Amino acid sequence: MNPIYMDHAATTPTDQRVVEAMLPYFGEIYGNPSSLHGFGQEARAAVEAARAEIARFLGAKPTEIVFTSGGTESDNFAIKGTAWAKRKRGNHIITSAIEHHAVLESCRFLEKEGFRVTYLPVDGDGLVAPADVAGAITDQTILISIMHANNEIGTIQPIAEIGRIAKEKGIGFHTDAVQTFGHLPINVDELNIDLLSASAHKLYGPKGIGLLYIRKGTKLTPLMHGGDQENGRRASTQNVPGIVGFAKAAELAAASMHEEMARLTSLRDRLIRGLFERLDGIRLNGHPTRRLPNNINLSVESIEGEGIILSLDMMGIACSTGSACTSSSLEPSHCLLAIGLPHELSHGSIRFSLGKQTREGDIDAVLEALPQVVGRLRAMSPLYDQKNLKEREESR
Amino acid sequence: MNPIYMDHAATTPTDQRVVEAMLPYFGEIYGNPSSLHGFGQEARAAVEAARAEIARFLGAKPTEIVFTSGGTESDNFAIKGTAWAKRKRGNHIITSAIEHHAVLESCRFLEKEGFRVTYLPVDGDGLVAPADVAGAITDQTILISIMHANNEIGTIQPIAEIGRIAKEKGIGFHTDAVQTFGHLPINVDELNIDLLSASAHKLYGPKGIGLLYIRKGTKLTPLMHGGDQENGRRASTQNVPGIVGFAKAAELAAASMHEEMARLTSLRDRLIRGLFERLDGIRLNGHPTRRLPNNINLSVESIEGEGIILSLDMMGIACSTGSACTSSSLEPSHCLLAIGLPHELSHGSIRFSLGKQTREGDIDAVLEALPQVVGRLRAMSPLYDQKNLKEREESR
Amino acid sequence: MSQYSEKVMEHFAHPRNVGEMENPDGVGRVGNPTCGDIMNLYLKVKDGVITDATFKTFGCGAAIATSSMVTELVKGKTVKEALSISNRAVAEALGGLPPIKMHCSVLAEEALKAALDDYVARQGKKPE
Amino acid sequence: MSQYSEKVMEHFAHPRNVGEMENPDGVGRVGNPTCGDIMNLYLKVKDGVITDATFKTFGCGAAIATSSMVTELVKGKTVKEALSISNRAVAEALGGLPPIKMHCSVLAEEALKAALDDYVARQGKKPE
Ligand SMILES: Cc1ncc(COP(=O)(O)O)c(C=O)c1O
Ligand SMILES: Cc1ncc(COP(=O)(O)O)c(C=O)c1O
Repeated sequence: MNPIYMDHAATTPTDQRVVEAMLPYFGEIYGNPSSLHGFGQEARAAVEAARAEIARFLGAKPTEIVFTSGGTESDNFAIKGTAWAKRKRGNHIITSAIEHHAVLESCRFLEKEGFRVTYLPVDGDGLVAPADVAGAITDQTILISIMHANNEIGTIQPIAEIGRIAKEKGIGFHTDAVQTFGHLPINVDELNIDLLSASAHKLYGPKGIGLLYIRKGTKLTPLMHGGDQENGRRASTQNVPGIVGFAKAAELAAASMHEEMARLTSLRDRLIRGLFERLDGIRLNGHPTRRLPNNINLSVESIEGEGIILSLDMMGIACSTGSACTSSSLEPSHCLLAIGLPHELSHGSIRFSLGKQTREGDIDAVLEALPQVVGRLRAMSPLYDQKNLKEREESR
Repeated sequence: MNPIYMDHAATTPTDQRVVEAMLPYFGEIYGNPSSLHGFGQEARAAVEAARAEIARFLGAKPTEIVFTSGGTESDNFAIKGTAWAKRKRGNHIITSAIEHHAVLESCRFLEKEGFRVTYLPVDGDGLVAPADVAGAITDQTILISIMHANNEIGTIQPIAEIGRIAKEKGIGFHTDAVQTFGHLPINVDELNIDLLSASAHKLYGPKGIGLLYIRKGTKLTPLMHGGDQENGRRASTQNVPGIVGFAKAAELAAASMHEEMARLTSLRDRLIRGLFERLDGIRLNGHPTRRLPNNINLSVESIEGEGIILSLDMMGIACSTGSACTSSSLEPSHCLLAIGLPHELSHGSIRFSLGKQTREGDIDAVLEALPQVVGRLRAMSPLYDQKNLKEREESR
Repeated sequence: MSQYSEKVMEHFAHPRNVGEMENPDGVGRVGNPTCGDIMNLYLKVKDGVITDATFKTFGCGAAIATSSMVTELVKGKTVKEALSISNRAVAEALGGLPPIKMHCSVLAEEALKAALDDYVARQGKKPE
Repeated sequence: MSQYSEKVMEHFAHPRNVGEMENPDGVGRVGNPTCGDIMNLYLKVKDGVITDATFKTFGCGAAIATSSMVTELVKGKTVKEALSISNRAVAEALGGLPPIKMHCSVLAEEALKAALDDYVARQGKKPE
């Protein structure tokens, strides 16, 4: 059996057409876009064409797109950049408890620098309440940062409403769209977004390239100081092949987005339904319908997530315990704790994230494999015994 | 005639062998190195092998290498990271007037945050005096940052001596080795380096990937907050193809470095000699012998650099006015002003930087082309007249 | 392929001595679900020698592998010998553990100590 | 290929009317070597109409192209018409300039104004 990759939320394979679009920019059109000569200006033209392509995709102007090294840099840039630029205006930032670490750790860093951060709670489905955002605003608030969709549990936030609130109050609104850019339609004007983070490797583009959309007029101190690339907003020699690849990936995403959303939603729901038919003691984390078309996040009672991942991996199925960047950490997911899961259940969570290559047969393979794995691990688990015992006692 | 690329200090073409080493990591071994499953662990193995290769090249330990998005990020990380981490110990940084903008602008940002920065002057050849470094140290000094070799004028700094001074005083020493990594031998222990920046695209590797060497025990606050990648020192999904390509580029550089140094030095000196034979009113900027083997930086009296670049470009020869990242700026080079050039001469400077593909014939082509170009532009220049007039008057 | 050694993966895939024991002579229960690891270790002891050991574990791959390994290591050892089995010994027997997973070997050592303590305590109470 | 329009490159490669003029009726000298641009503009005027214009310029590609263009634009114009030639007009005639180079067109306008002022001043002094 070919291995089945169900971890597209962690990263995606680079599409062959993207690789081909990039290739000429390594050895042939290799100039530095800042150089005046032909080699440089040819590279510059490619970068500017890519910028225009991506801007169109977001309903933005080309000058509002700044290329970065990935989602993390974009998040750091948006948050710290706003903080440094607007510290005279205020020192308060509003975000949510289930943001990506790139947002949360940037906020924690700023707390040490004297900023105040409100981490809004979420409900049991992982939703931020727009009313909570409105309620948290003070005259010191300089930024609201709420992600578009969560990378672990897939919940899609009401960012249009949050954006409207931010706009009414004249506060900058940042959204981490790393999980949605290329997967869900996004128009920065309709959603009232001032700052938006995206990362190419989540949409079949290359790793190491991302972007920050910066609405015209938004003040931001650079994170990368140096040369005057990217209109003076982000120094460093531009990653020309990466930028070209990112634009190609966005172009491909745009062409198939609506079709792919429908296809993945149906595969997703088939997997969820099938698992609930075959397994007891499981829980779907995240919102039942307002969720990413490709995301299934489950808690499995009485067993630990890593054991499931390893067992499935031995059977040729790749999935994850949550976000890839905390896979090596011992902490239970901050996101699962925030939706109210007890530690025990949050330790037993797994995420399947589907992608372009996922077919029905892959779903069926998981439906076959997971119950075996869960059965084997539960047989080893002292918690499963206890639970059964208790239930047996209670039913007496 | 094939175009002649003489701007390797701005960027280099990616070596075909590097591209080939990278290719499998786009569409095949595409996992996220942080993922527990096989896809992820295979990618992780590639990243760790690359790290070991590069560490060996520097005489460092693999855990001391942190991959970044390029030289600019490495410089920002080293300087701001030290500042944030050691602000309780002191607030003083020593650097030179001819550092790359990535260093200088990071320092200027920190000045706004209450740090004090000493910008050491250089002599007419662009050398920093180690005694000046020693003299600038105060009990508040937390970092000395002096580049290994200058990107514009090619002067190689006495960093072993500066490193020794830093070590004696227990102060961290950072060197921007973006222009030397892969071109000159570097051993971090012999040179007493605590922090070293490098960027792959300067040594026939891909754009968008760099590294910071961080000596074990060196305290540094992350620039990129988020996940726990790179040992918690630099968050963000690793750029696996970029990292693999960087290591391949370093491997290739190591194999041919000494040979290439000799070859380029001889081509460089042939070009310098030839130009002085053919042109009056020119000046070689930078140290006559302690300079990068591939760097020729000239000032041409009475004409402006951009006109030379454009004219040579029309004749198929690509060179630059200085650093690529300021090619679009109107300011004369801070570096040329620092070595004492009058504004007028610094406006008329051009840089040829040779590389792997440069052959004698290319040198001869420049020797043929440049005098024509200079002649044409001087014929248009009111300064050239005045000068000649003055000389004629004086000789009367 | 994995962050784990082959030996760890082998013990994780085919753990030895899984299960609760009927009438054990010593039981050690350590960990709690909050920290993500629970290990129950059961010992059978005859004439001061451990004749059988089984486990039930809730935890990551390393927790399961160390549980399996510790049951293998103690069998045939005297109680005194078993007391000197350190977490490092368990980790080494598995061909090493990633640093972040060393705590699992500590848990295994603690479970063993707890089971041996329990055995000694029961001996004290038992009429000779 | 370049940051410049084709027209700019064409004027840079083949600048019109280069050189100092013998017995000009008006001369404008603007800029200085510190700022990186010097433009000298020479005019020949007959019966209030500019019959010839030449330049000498130290500066970037855009400075040379705008110098060339401005000499072309003024030829055949009356002094009054020439006075209304703006920097934008010069830039537009070149198919536009990059924003960072617009100052070159300003310099060209200034050189022209200076040359025309010089012409007017000389006229005033000349015995009629
Ligand atoms: C929601 C979210 N934000 C930010 C990131 C960081 O992106 P990158 O790894 O490209 O830096 C990720 C993925 O890793 C993500 O899922
Ligand atoms: C000396 C020096 N430092 C830093 C940099 C910045 O490197 P990068 O463009 O890869 O960010 C460069 C080149 O651009 C350089 O020459």
